[in-house]
This record gives sequence, structure tokens and C-alpha cells, in this order.
Amino acid sequence: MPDATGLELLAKELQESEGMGAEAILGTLYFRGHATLEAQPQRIRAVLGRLRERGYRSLMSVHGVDYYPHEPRLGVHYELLDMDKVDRVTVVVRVSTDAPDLDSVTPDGEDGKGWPTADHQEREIYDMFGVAFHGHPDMRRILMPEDYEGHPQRRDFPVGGEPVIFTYNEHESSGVTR
Amino acid sequence: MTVADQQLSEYRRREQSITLSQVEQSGEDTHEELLTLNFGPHHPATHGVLRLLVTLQGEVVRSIKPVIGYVHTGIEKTAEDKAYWKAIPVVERMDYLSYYFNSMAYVGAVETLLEVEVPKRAQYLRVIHLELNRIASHLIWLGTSALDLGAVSIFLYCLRERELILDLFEMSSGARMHTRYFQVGGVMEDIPVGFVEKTREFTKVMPARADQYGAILNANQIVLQRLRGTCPLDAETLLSLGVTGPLLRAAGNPWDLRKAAPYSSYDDFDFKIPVGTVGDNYDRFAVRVAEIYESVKIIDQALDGLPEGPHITTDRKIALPPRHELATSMEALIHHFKLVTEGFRVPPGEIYYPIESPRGELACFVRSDGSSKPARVHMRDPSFVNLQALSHMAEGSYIADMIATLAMLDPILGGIDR
Amino acid sequence: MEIKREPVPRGARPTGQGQGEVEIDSSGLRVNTHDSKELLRGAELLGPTAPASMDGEELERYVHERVLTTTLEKAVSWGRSNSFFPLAFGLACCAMEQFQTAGPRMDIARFGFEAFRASPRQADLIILAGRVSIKMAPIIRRLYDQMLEPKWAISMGACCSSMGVFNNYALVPADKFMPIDVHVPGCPPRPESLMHGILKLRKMVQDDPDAGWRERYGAQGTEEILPGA
Amino acid sequence: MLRSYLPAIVFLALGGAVGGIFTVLNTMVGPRRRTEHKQDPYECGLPSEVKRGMRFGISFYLIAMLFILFDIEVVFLYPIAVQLKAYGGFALAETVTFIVLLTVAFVYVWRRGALEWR
Repeated sequence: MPDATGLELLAKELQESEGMGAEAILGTLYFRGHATLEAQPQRIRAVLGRLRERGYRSLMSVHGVDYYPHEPRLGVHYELLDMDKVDRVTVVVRVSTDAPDLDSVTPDGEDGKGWPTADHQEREIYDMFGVAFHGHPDMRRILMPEDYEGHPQRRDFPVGGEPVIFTYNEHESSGVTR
Repeated sequence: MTVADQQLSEYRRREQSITLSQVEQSGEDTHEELLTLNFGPHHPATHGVLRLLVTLQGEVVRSIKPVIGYVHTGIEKTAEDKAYWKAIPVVERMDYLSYYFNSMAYVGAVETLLEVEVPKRAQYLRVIHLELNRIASHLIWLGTSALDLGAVSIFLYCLRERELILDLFEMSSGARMHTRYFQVGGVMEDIPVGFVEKTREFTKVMPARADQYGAILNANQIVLQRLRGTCPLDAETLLSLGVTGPLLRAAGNPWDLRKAAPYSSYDDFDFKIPVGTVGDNYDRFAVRVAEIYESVKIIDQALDGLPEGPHITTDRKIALPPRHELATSMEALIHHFKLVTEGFRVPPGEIYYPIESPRGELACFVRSDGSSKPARVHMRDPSFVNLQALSHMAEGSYIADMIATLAMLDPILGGIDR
Repeated sequence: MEIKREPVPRGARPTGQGQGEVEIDSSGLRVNTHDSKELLRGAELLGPTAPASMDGEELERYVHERVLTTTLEKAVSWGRSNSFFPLAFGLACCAMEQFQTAGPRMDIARFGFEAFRASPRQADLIILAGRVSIKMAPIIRRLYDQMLEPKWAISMGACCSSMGVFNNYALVPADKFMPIDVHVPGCPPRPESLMHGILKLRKMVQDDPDAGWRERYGAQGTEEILPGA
Repeated sequence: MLRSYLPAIVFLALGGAVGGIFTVLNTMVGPRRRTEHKQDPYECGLPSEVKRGMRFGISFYLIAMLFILFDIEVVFLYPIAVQLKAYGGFALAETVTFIVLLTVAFVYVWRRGALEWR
């Protein structure tokens, strides 16, 4: 794990590298020995490409998080792994619900190679959180039925399910009328 | 060359010119159109409810598009609605073959958030149960894969061994599957008296049984022809697809989290990581079978070095106090009441805790917002990521090879659909 | 309110659904009343159990009709019940215990059930082993329709019978879209309890079903209250 | 004359009877219920577009012909193998020439690459 100072150095280096600028890295967090960089949504491909050159060549996981009370609400986490130095870093991107779109990292865009592993995982984030990824080869729902409305894993989506019937309130519920 | 030879060769030359491939070429564009077929959710060879949209040209598979979600149970949403220690049974049911690994990843993440120190004995007990579960998972994989290749008897042998392992789980935790044996901070109960002897019996018998499978499968020409040299994929493409676990090790890259980033005192044991060379189906098969032997070795060493001491953390804020203390001490009663009603609160933060499951890197991302319910639980499931490699492996091969590749990929649909 | 004690028609047990006949139109799953009538009629193939309140001429006709065909029907149902061909249909974790039931230790081959068929045409018993998601429900409904009569259904595990651990947006209890004959509790049920469920189905097919727990324990006052009853 | 054929006739009659009973019993006792889903083809639980007049590739036809050719060869060998002692050397020579002829066909087919699937 890059320790706290290593993380700061990494962030500074990313900011200075050409084509980035100071606002590319919005914040760094070092928590329980795990390094997290918060990147700017428009520059996620560039940041991941730069980290790939730094040695983090494997993208292990892409997953979405709904930070409900805090704005911007939807977060996308990219877990990067450097197999040679056994080193992990997380890149977080925050997107608001009214404009939930990001650049997909799957295809080999003009700015170098993409990450094919993010294909299904981005589709799952779109399915569960509603974050649309531009440039994704097959942007469709992956887990829910194609014509399902709503994004289930958002905090404001009801958990759903049946009200459990106990004997005392059997009268209200009509049971299955066949 | 005699005159007869001359004419013969002239005849033979004319006759050789009409090669079958020519005949076939003309067949290519006249009526050989592609057939798209549902290798659907209900199919004996898809190891669960996986649907593959397969485009076929005769027997050759031209394109595969996996369609998943047929056993999506919204587990991550349900886990957000439960207290931390109540989420363990829900999380365990994701990858239903390696349930100890799911709870280990989740419990490891919560312990890192809480900065709880798990006692040595609990770590060793966890390793024993993890490796037993790895053998049980590989046995089901071996059984169903041999079933796909036609060796039905192996299926029954593997189930016979799996019963032995399930007996051990039942002995230590009371249940055969989804045992909820791992608690945040250690293990739920200490192992009963006869557990160590019974596990030793199992570890003595298991290598002999694994040799029996080898005797049946390794020299079997049908299995070798079906597996050797079919659907290889090099390590570089696998890495770009994010594939980990036996599939990656079969291609020559010895990445195993138990060695690379040891957790729960895996560094106390010495075991080897089986690595393949070519990365075709036979290597994937051989790597998993060799892992069974390695797991048996780990269990033996863990049993030898099983330390004494508490089986769960002594921090009362996280672990339930023992029952007999409730009658006497007031603090134990207060802690018990607090834990049973609301559960413990976890300081706010996010953690990504990866471990090595039988199918690859299984990591649990837990975000806590300070309350007693996790704000987000995400399981990075290895089968979900490895499934993407299926189309790279099996396109251009025959249907039979695709089935063998799917069997060697060992996808578990509970983990894929979560 | 006097509760009239009359047997609940098979397949119509109220399974505690809040909003009655659910139409999950998002996935094209529709169980309309016309279809369920057909299922009810299908239930008569097993032979109605003798209603308690029959007398006089109606009882006479009932006995006469049964005695005439009883030997053939009993022989046929004996044959059917002793050789179920279950559809190899594992959904999730219960499928692992279903393997173990077919495995060497529990070995349902002793009762003639181990011939797991892959296609619904050759199977006469579908064991729903696992959780049924809303995307899978229409497919199971189609499989059940494609099975040939006489057919039975066992819903193995809590997730299939009552959404079990996951009472959320993604699951459908099997009762909502197909008639289930035996619910096997457990999560996952042990191989013994699945076998107990199959043997109970066997006795039901042979037309002398075990007494339900209400009859066995004389549980008064817990009868299912149907609306308007 | 008829006596020596009696076992064969009884055997045929018995086979026909058992087969007939099963099919008739099935139609007579088994319930019949037409539902609309039961007619369409089974494709792993999904509605399938495979129509009746689906055309297969040439390779399937080729493999089928080769199978019939060599399978019938085995069928002829059974009666000879059973009665080899009765006919002595003549049957042996007969079988050998029969097998050699078919091996020539097999080598021809093999060399022309009809066995590899394309």
C-alpha cells in the first residue's frame, strides 16, 4: 500500500503530469492502510491510464456506491492492483443523480488501451445505480430484466418484498384469491 | 515409374484436385447460415442458470454472449437493511459453494474497519474451515465437470468425499451449508472435542481418494483429448480481463493472494501454488486438482499448530459475552443486551478486503456510515469477472469444447448474480 | 364469526401475499384467473380427497365411481409414485443439497427418483431447488407448461416457498406463478428433509396423503381464513 | 418346418406385444391436456425461433453417412461371430475379405479428410 506520504506524492505527480492539471485529483484519503484518490469525472480515463503506466496494471473491481445524504450522490470506485509490488490504490469518482454519466473505461479509446474487465461491471453499475457510461460497447441492464424500471440499489429505492403475515393481522390481508 | 504408374498418377493427380475442402467451400456460402441458439438458463451443462446466446456455424461456435441475472436476489440491497452481524447469513448465500470465503471476506472487512485483533486460535480455525471449504468447492467442480465430459462415476465419488467435509462442518457449527460459523472478531463457537481427530482422519483419506480420481481421469484418453490443447488463453489477455484464481495460474502467472498478501495467518504455513504452463483446459483442470492436495497440507499444518486461547476477541463491545457470565456480572448483561438489540456501531469509512476464493480474488467492499447497519456491501465476485473471459476462450471452437471450457471456468451463478 | 370448516382447494393455499393476485407485468409474468382455473382442474387428476360433509346419494355416487376405477387407478398411481423422473433443475444453493440427495450417502435411487432428466418432456416432477428471481419466473412457468401431465412440483427451500431470507424486490415465491404440491422447508434443506418431502409427495400421489399437521395435532382455531368465508 | 422357427416367432410376438401394450397403455391411462406452451419447441425454457424446416450444414450429413456405413459393418459381424465354429474356415475368410474391403473404404475416407469436422 502506498503509505500516506506516498499517496500525496502520487497525487502530486498525477496533477503535474501533462494533460491533467490541478483539478484532476480532487482529494486523497488514507484510511486503515488503504489509499484512495478522488478523481474528476471527466478525467477518469486519463487518471487510470497514467496509473497504469505507474505500475497499477490490473483493474480488479469497478463498483458503485450511493452516498445518499451527501452530494454528489453516486460514487464509482475503481480498485487498481500492482501485481509486482503487491500494491493497491482506489480511484473514486463522484457523480450526481441528475447528470449520472461517465466515460466508459472498457473500450480502447484514442487515449490508449482500455480495460476490458470493466465491461460487465459497468453494466452492473448502470443497472443498479443508473450511471450511464459513454462509449461502452453494450450499455444494457445486466442483472434485472431488460424492461425493469428504476435502479434497485439506490438508497431511495424501497427494499420491496411482501409484508410478512402474522396470525393476528390475517384479516387485513386478503391472501391469494383464486 | 512404369507406364501404369504414369496413368495412375495422372488419374490420381486429377482425382486429388477435387479435394473435399473445395466441395465444402461451395457449401460455405450456399446454405451454411449462422444459427443463434439459447444455451439457456435451464441447461444441464451451464453449472447454474447462466444463459449463453451462442451463434453457431454448424458445430463451430462463432460468438458467445452470456446473459446473466436469472438468480439475482438483491443480496447487496438486503445486506444494507440488516445489522452488521445479521448481514453474515445474507452475505454467505452469494457464492453458495464457497460460503466460508464470503463470510471471511465480509468479516475481514468489518474487522479492519473496527480495528479488531482476531486471536491466533480463531485465525487457525478460520484457515482450517476455509481450506476444507476450498476442497468441497473443488469437489463439486470436479464432479459436475466430469459429468459434462461424460464420466458420471466421478460425480458420485466426489459427492461421497464432500459428505465427509460436510460432516466436519456440521460437527463444528451445526449446519452443513451456510453455517455462519465466522463471527466478527473470531469464530462463533470453539470446535468440539472430537473435531481435530475427525479432521485428521479426513486429511489422511483425502489424498488417496484424489489419487483415485486421477487414476480414472488422467489416463482417460477421452478426457485428455477433450481437455488438452482446447481453448487456451494467454496470461496477458487474462490479466487485461481481470481474471484471477486457478484460470490465471493455469496460464503461468502464480498470483495467489494467500502468498502475495497473506491474511488470517496464512504465512505460518508453507504450501506450494500449482501453476500451469500452456493455459488450456487441461492446465486449468490439473491446477485445481493439485490445489486439493495443497489444501490438505495446509489443514494438516494448521491442525498441528492449533494454538490455545480464546476463539473470539475478548472485546465485549463486539463479541457476545459467554452465557454463564450473564447470571453473575451486570456488565456482561449490558453488553449482551446492547449487542443483541442494536449490534455494535462501526466507525465511518470504506474498506476493500480481498481474499483468495476457489475461483479467484473475492473481495468485500464495506462502507459504514457510523450506524449499526452497513451503508454499502459489495462483493467483487471472481466468477462475475472470469465469465467475461469465456467468449475470448471459446469463440472459434466446437460446441463440445465450449462446454468443457465452461466447466473448467467453474462459474457459480449465485456469486455472478448476487 | 363462525368459520365454516371446508378443505382449502389444492393449490389455492393463501400464502400471505399482501396484494393478492400479483401481476408482475415488468417481466411479462401474468397469472390470470382463467389460467389458474385450469390448474385447479388439473389438480383433480390426483383424485379428490373425500370431503367430510358428503352424505346420502352424493356419497353413494362418489363411492361407486371410485370403486369401479380404483384398481386401475391405484395400480397406475403406484407405478407413477414409485418412479418420479425429476427435472434436473438446480437454481441456487439448494441444488447443492439436491446433488447430495442424489449422492451416495442419501441416495434417492432407493426410491426410484435418481433419473434426473434434462428436458421437461421426459420429467414428471420439477424440484425448484433455489431462489426464483423475477427474471427466472416466466421461464419456470414455461418449463412447467412444457412438462407433460401428470406432473408435480416440489418447491425446495425457504427462498422458493416464501422468499426466505431475501424478502426483497428481486424474488418471487413459487406459489405465485405455479401450483406447488410440496414445500420443503430449510435453507438449504438437508438431503433427508428433501427426501422426506419427496416421500410425502409419493404418498399424496398414491391417494392416501399423510394427515396435515392440523389434523395430527388437532390444532383448532388456526384454520386458514379465506376472504368472505 | 414351422417348429424350428417357433422360438423366433414367439420372440417377435412377445416383443410386439410388450411394445404395443406400453404405447396403448400410455395413451389410454395418461391424461391429455393441450396447453398452448406445450406445443412449441423446448429451448432451455425460452421461446425458440427454430422452425420445423431448419436446414443443417453439409458436414452433419457427411458424418451421418459415414456412421451408417461403418455401423452396419459391425451388425453383420455379430451373426458370424456367434456361429463361427459351425462354418469353420470358410466364414473366417469371408469375414476377413469383408473387413479388408471396408478398411480400404475407411482409409480412402480418412485420407480425403472427411473425418475432420469442417
